[in-house]
Amino acid sequence: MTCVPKSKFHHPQLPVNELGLTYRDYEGSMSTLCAGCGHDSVGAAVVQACFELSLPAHRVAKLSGIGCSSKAPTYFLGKSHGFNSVHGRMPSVATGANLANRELIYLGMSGDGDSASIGLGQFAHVVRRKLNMTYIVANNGAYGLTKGQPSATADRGSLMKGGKEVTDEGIDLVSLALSMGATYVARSFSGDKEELVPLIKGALSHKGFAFIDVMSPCVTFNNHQGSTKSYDYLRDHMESLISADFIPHKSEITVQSEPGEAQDIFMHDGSVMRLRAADESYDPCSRSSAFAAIEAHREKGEVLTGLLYLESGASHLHENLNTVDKALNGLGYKELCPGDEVLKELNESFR
Amino acid sequence: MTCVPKSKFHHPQLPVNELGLTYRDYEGSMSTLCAGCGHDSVGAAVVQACFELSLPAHRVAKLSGIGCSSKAPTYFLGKSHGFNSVHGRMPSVATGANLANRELIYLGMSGDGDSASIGLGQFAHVVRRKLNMTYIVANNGAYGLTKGQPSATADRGSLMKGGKEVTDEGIDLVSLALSMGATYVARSFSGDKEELVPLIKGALSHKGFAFIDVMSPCVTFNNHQGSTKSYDYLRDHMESLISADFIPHKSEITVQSEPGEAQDIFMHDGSVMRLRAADESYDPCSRSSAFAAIEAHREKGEVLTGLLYLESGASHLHENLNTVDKALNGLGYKELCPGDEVLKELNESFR
Amino acid sequence: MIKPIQSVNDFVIKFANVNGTGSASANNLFAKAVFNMGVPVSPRNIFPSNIQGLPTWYEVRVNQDGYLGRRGGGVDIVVAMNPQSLADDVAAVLPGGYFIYDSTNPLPESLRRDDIQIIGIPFTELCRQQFSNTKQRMLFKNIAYIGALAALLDIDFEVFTQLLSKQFKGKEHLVTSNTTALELGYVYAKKTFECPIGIRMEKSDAVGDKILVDGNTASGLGCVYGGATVCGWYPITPSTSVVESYSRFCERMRIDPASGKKRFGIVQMEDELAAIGVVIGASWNGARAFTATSGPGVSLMSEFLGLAYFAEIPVVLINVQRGGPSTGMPTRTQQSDLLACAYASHGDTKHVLTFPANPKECFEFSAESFDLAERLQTPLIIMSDLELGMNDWLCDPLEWKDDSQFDRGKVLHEEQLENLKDGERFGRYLDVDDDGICYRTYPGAHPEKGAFFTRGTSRDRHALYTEEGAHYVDNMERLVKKHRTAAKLIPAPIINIDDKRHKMAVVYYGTTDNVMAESLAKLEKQGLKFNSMRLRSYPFSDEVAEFIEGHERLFVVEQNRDGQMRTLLIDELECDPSRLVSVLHYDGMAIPVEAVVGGIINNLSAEQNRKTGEAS
Amino acid sequence: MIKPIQSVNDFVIKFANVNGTGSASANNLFAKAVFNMGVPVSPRNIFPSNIQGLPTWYEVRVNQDGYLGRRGGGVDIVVAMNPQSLADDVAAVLPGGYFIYDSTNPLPESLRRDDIQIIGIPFTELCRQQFSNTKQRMLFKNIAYIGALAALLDIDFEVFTQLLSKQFKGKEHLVTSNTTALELGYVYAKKTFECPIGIRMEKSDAVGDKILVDGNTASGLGCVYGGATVCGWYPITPSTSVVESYSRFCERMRIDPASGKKRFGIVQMEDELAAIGVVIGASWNGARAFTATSGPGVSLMSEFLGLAYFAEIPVVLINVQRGGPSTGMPTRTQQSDLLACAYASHGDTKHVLTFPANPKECFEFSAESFDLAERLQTPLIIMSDLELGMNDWLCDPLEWKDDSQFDRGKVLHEEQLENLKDGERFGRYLDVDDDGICYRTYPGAHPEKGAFFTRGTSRDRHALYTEEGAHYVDNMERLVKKHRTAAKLIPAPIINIDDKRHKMAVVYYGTTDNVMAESLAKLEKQGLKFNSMRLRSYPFSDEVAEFIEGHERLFVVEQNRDGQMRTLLIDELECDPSRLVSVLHYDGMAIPVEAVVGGIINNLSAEQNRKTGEAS
Ligand SMILES: Cc1ncc(C[n+]2csc(CCOP(=O)(O)OP(=O)(O)O)c2C)c(N)n1
Ligand SMILES: Cc1ncc(C[n+]2csc(CCOP(=O)(O)OP(=O)(O)O)c2C)c(N)n1
Ligand code: SF4
Ligand code: SF4
Ligand SMILES: [Mg+2]
Ligand SMILES: [Mg+2]
Repeated sequence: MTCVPKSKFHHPQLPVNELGLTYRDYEGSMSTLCAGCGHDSVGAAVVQACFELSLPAHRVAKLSGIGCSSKAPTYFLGKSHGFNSVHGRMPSVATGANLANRELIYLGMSGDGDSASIGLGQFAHVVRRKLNMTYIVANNGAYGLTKGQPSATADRGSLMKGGKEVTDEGIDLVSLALSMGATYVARSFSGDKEELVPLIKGALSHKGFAFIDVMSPCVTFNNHQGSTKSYDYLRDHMESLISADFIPHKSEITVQSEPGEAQDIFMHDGSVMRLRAADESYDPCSRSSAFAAIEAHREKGEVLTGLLYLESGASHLHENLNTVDKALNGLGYKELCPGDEVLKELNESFR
Repeated sequence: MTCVPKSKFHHPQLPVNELGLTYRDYEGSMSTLCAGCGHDSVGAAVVQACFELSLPAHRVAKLSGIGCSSKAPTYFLGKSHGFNSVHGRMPSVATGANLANRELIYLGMSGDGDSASIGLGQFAHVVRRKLNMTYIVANNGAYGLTKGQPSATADRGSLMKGGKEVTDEGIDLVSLALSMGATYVARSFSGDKEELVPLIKGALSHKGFAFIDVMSPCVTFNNHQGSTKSYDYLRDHMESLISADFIPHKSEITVQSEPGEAQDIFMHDGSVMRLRAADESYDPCSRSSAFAAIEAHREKGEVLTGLLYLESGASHLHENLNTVDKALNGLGYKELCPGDEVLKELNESFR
Repeated sequence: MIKPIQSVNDFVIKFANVNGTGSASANNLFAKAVFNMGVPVSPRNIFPSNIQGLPTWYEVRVNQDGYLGRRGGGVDIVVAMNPQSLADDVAAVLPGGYFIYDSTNPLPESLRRDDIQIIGIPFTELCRQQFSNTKQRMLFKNIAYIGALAALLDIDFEVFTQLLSKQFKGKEHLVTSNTTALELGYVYAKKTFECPIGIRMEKSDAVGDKILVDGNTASGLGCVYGGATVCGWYPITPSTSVVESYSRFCERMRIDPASGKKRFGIVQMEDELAAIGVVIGASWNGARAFTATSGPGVSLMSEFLGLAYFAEIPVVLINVQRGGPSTGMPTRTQQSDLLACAYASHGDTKHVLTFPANPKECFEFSAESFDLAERLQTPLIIMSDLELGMNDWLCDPLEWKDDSQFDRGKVLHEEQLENLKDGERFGRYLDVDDDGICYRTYPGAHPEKGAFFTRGTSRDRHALYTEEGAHYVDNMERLVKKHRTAAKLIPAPIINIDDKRHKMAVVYYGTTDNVMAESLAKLEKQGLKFNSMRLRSYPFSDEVAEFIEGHERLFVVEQNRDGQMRTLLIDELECDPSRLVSVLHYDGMAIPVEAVVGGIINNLSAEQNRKTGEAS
Repeated sequence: MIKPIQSVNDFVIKFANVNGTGSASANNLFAKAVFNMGVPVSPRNIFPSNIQGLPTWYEVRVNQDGYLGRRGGGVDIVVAMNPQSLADDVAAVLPGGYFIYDSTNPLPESLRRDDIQIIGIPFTELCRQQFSNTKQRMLFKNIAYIGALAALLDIDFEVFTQLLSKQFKGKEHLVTSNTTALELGYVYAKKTFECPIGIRMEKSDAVGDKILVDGNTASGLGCVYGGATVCGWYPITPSTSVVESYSRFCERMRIDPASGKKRFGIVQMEDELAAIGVVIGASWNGARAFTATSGPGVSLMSEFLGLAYFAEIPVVLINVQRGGPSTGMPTRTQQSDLLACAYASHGDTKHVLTFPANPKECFEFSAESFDLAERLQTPLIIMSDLELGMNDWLCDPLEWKDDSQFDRGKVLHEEQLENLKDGERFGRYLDVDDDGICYRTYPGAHPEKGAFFTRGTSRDRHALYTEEGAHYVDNMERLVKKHRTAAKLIPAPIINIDDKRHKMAVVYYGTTDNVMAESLAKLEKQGLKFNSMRLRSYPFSDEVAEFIEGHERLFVVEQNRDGQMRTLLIDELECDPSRLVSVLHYDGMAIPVEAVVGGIINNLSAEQNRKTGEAS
């Protein structure tokens, strides 16, 4: 691709990024979500992350399923193609899209109903195939769009609107992603932009399957007392374990962090995730360390946030399949069609 | 139910159980599986377990999906009703069946393709709903019936017939069942009847969701070198951690086991699972202990077997729903239809 | 200056609101008031696929003659409370009609029309003065405009106060505050405008003992009365409230008095595949079970529907249709799933469908469907739609015969199995009665006899697996026979023979019923007379075939693009397509009278032109 | 004593084996030998849904005239190697036919028949003596009976040795051991029986340059030639080998020479929903993608098919049909998914179908389907079946025009977008060319222009979400227009006008082609002449309509129970059903000649009787 986004005329006071674009250039159409919905904050964090990363928005493909959360991509990155597919099946569509063109950045946005209820199978399988994408679940423990039923991430023992207690075991998507082989696993809170934006930046820069479980309260149907997905509950029970800073490739990494103080992990493009663990014994590069910490906090009723696991340099689907470096959708007739000579030989072998 | 199985005339030398039935009475029609298929051994273990438990076979409902493993129920318990449903969706059928009649014993038999590939979602969700059933996966890491493709439990790095290496992350169903809230979790090997039979007996006696992952080699398509699901590989890499004895309710429990030596866990019907851990630090009543041990052995390339986790007395779906004690399918018109008087009142409320 | 519309008990009023602002209960209060004045009323919610902040409308037709379908065209009165949609709302008023708006903000000059009556009332301002709390201010604004309407349309204020006391029984402060809000609007209107306006209400007795209820509530209730004990479901608009209603009524009527435990089990499953899996498992095991869904759910259920058809397991599926294909128009209505349901799943399959046309039929068809599905041992799909399911309909009171019994179909229980004579062998797929329906047994019934393996693969009459072609064909032919048996058992068409000599007829089904009487009356005024038939089920009975045979031209009125019922009629009855003329309306709104009348007249005059053309 | 059957190059032989015992390659060797003698041959595998130990048959028709469909009725020769099925196998032999069996164990007296020639050869014993290793003994038993047949039928032994050297090139020891086994049977037969028997083979040139290949291999190859780069799939009989073939050919022909990397991506997904999801994602993103499945997979794909229809995304789906409904008869053939595919998914949907009738068409239709699907931006379903997909067919050699190009349909790339004039605004759903097909853009094409949101919900011409009825209808009507455009682009019917004056015609499609020439010839012998039309696609073109219009009675021959193509014809062409007569065969085996001939004659004589009855 030769074209890069052109900087447009803009208000002189708005800050611009390396592409000469403003924050505005990364926005989408006006949100139709409820005022205060966590998903809009997640969208805003995506906008900020892309703006700060100076991503050419049109090189991002947004994919989603069905739900309020899955509508959200309409409201950010208006210059990206988007695909609002069917309920719970975004992972397979993303797999196909990614196979077709490995050169774009794939950003999946889904809900807890979409990914943990109807879509659990597709979610688990896209992780184990290690698709190179960023997968965000805006997790509110409920079905917003169909008016408040519990989703599969609703915690056992918590109360739904109307007072009904959840009796099924709640699914922890972060643990699931870890056990299925995700190579970048984070959890955060829509209300905490400070934490969330760097996590998104890291995920978008990660080569491999990056998963972010964002607690994103549904103000209309699941923000009451007794819910474990309300703003209040989350503010009280979040435990930020590993804070992450994203340091872009181009910026000189002046101060190398001291061991023990922070850990620098290099991404494939040379940028760095600088991680600081609240608990020194925590090793963000160890899956079992992550499991144990998540489980321990869960038992205490706490919600562990931050970048919980990062494996840099792992292979992803295209590498496993050993596909050509060029986008498959860019191959031409000559490269694809073996022609009549070959067919003649084949005919012979069929005799 | 007033009827009990009648003992039939049988060969005088065949041993009979408490119902006066022989092992033969628990068999099904002739197997059409390949000679040597692990699934037939699993079936034989089921027959033996039911025979030894003196279960009235007609009170067992057999449910399965599609696959060689899902065909297997035809070949055991010929006096039970069976339901060979559709591929990967047995759990929902079992859920409905169980809701309809809580008085029967539900035995699900599935394959790794059926439960971990197409059926992963339904599998995970039936676990988290804590359906009172025994769920056996005859796990061969491949699709037998469609001639040997890898299933989702095929281990990463192992080789399929023909030499292709598996690149997707393999799913460990035991860990998944644990994390989804199963209350009886075991793993075993079709080649090890000693271990398997008591595990099945315990599972059938357990109230709640009992899962047994049985490594059950496919002699035709996945029994070669490089496979981690071959007879040879399994014999070499099985680590039996917790051996279990099932002590039926009626037999006097004469010797109470010494602490440290074995652990007795009482089942809801008064029978006992007597567990002996190879590693003393292992606590079969702790989920995290189970997770850690499974993970540790997995990293070593070993397959941990035995009764890995048991939680007795946990509530199951009917209890969570608070349904009546009687089978719903036995409720009559009087108990179900509110009648015209009530309708008259309702009409009034619609005015 | 156009003369203001004058009418009594005959108008259409439309409320324009923002969703999530609490207008629903106020609007509902209005409809209830009309109903309580004894005047036929039909309210319609027109809502977006969204939770909060977008335009939503509530259209109410008031009609003394009981014509309650959509009239089509503009409306007589608009109550405009949503600045976003103001322009559209002004445009919707018929010449001579009335436009009531919140004059706290002035109406933009550009929107003014000379040909309508514009009535500004500062609802926001009135509420700001009256109430201190912001939430109250927002909510009571809605009640205030209802109060204003009471004055403008001359609705008995008493009716409202009675309704409020009924609604807020035991919460007196709410009765008081709501009444205050009502009065706010009432008093302002009364003192500011000449009341009533040209359109007004009068007490009447045209409602009789009818009730006002939505179809989904009635369907859920029908499942309770029909004896359903198991429900697996997955939320989807517009079917969700079927299960909510079933659940609510069960909690009231199905609690075991001794133990306080439940005589039902409802499980919200992870998706629609699982939901219908539950129904199949439960039915196989002898419980009455159902699920409710809408388009996308039906598509997802299609593999399982094929299993139930072939393994012959009763299934009750309530399909509340919405606008398709795909996610389509989730909050709009259509009758476009007929082919997807009749032919659901691969292979040669044909499923039984019923078409309720009003809440009473929703209740009855739901209740009866368990008898039918168990009798026929096959899926039965009740084809409701959003228009019927989610709107309040005026309909006859629900009835139940207390001497009813459930017909559990052909089941051999323990005793019958025990009594099988020597040499008599139970065969699950033996066509003993020559009607294509065989005897089944429940799991656990008998220790020695009656057990069999249920499967989706081909099998012989004794349920044993076989790949033998003859067995397979034998079985498939029996299924055809069963399909014919079904035609005799399922709800008969409602046939209206106006005159035996009529050569033309209309054929319709489901919610189209709502506009049919009025449409036929209008056509009759133009000298066009028809016999009519309302189809209530598929496959079609002999009666349907005879009706079709008996007419030269039949207009098949449907709310879909492709004339799907017409396809079924032709396919099943082998009638000449040229005699069946489609009249279609499928924009997502319920079919209006004008679509039926216009559709038929256009067709006839096109024909006329053709003939004249030919002749000349 | 019945006279033994005498014939040259015209017989049906059936091999009865146990599956999993290595008989397949031996049987295949026999078919190849016939082929190499220049005689038309059609082998059919009749196998159980099981891996090992059950009866399996291989039926080979040899016919000098090139009539290669199933003849129906009994067979001329049986080679019985399976004790389990001995009784059935004896019964299958036509009077005067030959029964060859393994006489190591004696044939039970009860099975002996007087009216056939019984030929016992102790294959097991022969191999026991010859080979020491058990596995070899089992395998070579199969080769030995082929050797015996060489003698009995007078097949040139040379042909076999050539075939063996070709097959085992480089593994000389295998050539030797196989030849030994062949000779074992050959010599024994030669010295024990009078050779040849009444049925024998002669070299011929009736095969020409034809090839012998199965449909799935050809389909997979077609996908390579058609430029497919992405395949998501899930194993299911009988479609699995389509993807296996695609994969095998890709590994040979699609490796980037410089890097050794792959110009294709095949992913075995977790189920069929995911498989078609991959296709939709890849196609949306500008790659050519396909999947292959069978009945249950089609049902599972139906929600996604609706999305692709409505969001207008190309999909190539190869449906290798098997016996339905449900799991049905997984290893048997049928044409019973037509309605499930044509109307797949809820709402008003209509999908494009093509019907290949031989491997060459499998190749061509697969290759072309990518052009068509991309041109039409909609799902295209290739309706193959097990009979075609999994059996070797004699067919014309595959051809490719080297000056071909892919037609990628209407896509605006970066440059075109860049060059859009001021005021020109890209609209994804603008019907610029008035053919119902709009322009699309690929993700990432241009930084500023051309991005849009793809969705399954209603939207306006610029792809913006809307619930406005008028926009919805506008879009749905355009889709109808596109459906009409499709009829002009997809494969035309093959029409054979024997005589313009014929009033009767046969209409058929897919594998029924295989029996049609022979059936028509037989009918002609009885004085019955027909024009004929082989349908190759749906929706139907004007040509199809004209053909139907042009005949008074049309026999529609199908391999399903419900006459599904007939339903589509009536629905789409509005023709009078009474003119279309179904001739059906659906027991899971490919339709035999006798079913066509018998079906038509029965219908005509029933008619005759009716007429006579009426007259009397
Ligand atoms: C097949 C199907 N089933 C059901 C629905 C109805 N539906 C739409 S969104 C949704 C749940 C969404 O929940 P979640 O993914 O958590 O998103 P949220 O609205 O909470 O952000 C459901 C059940 C649908 N669109 N499609
Ligand atoms: C919907 C559907 N897709 C695909 C198939 C084909 N199929 C039958 S069995 C099977 C896999 C079975 O694998 P597994 O469950 O591991 O059983 P195994 O044969 O290995 O015991 C598949 C893919 C099917 N029957 N239905
Ligand atoms: S309903 Fe809940 S999830 Fe949906 S937009 Fe509103 S707050 Fe957000
Ligand atoms: S193919 Fe494999 S799984 Fe199937 S029966 Fe044979 S050995 Fe068992
Ligand atoms: Mg949610
Ligand atoms: Mg398997």
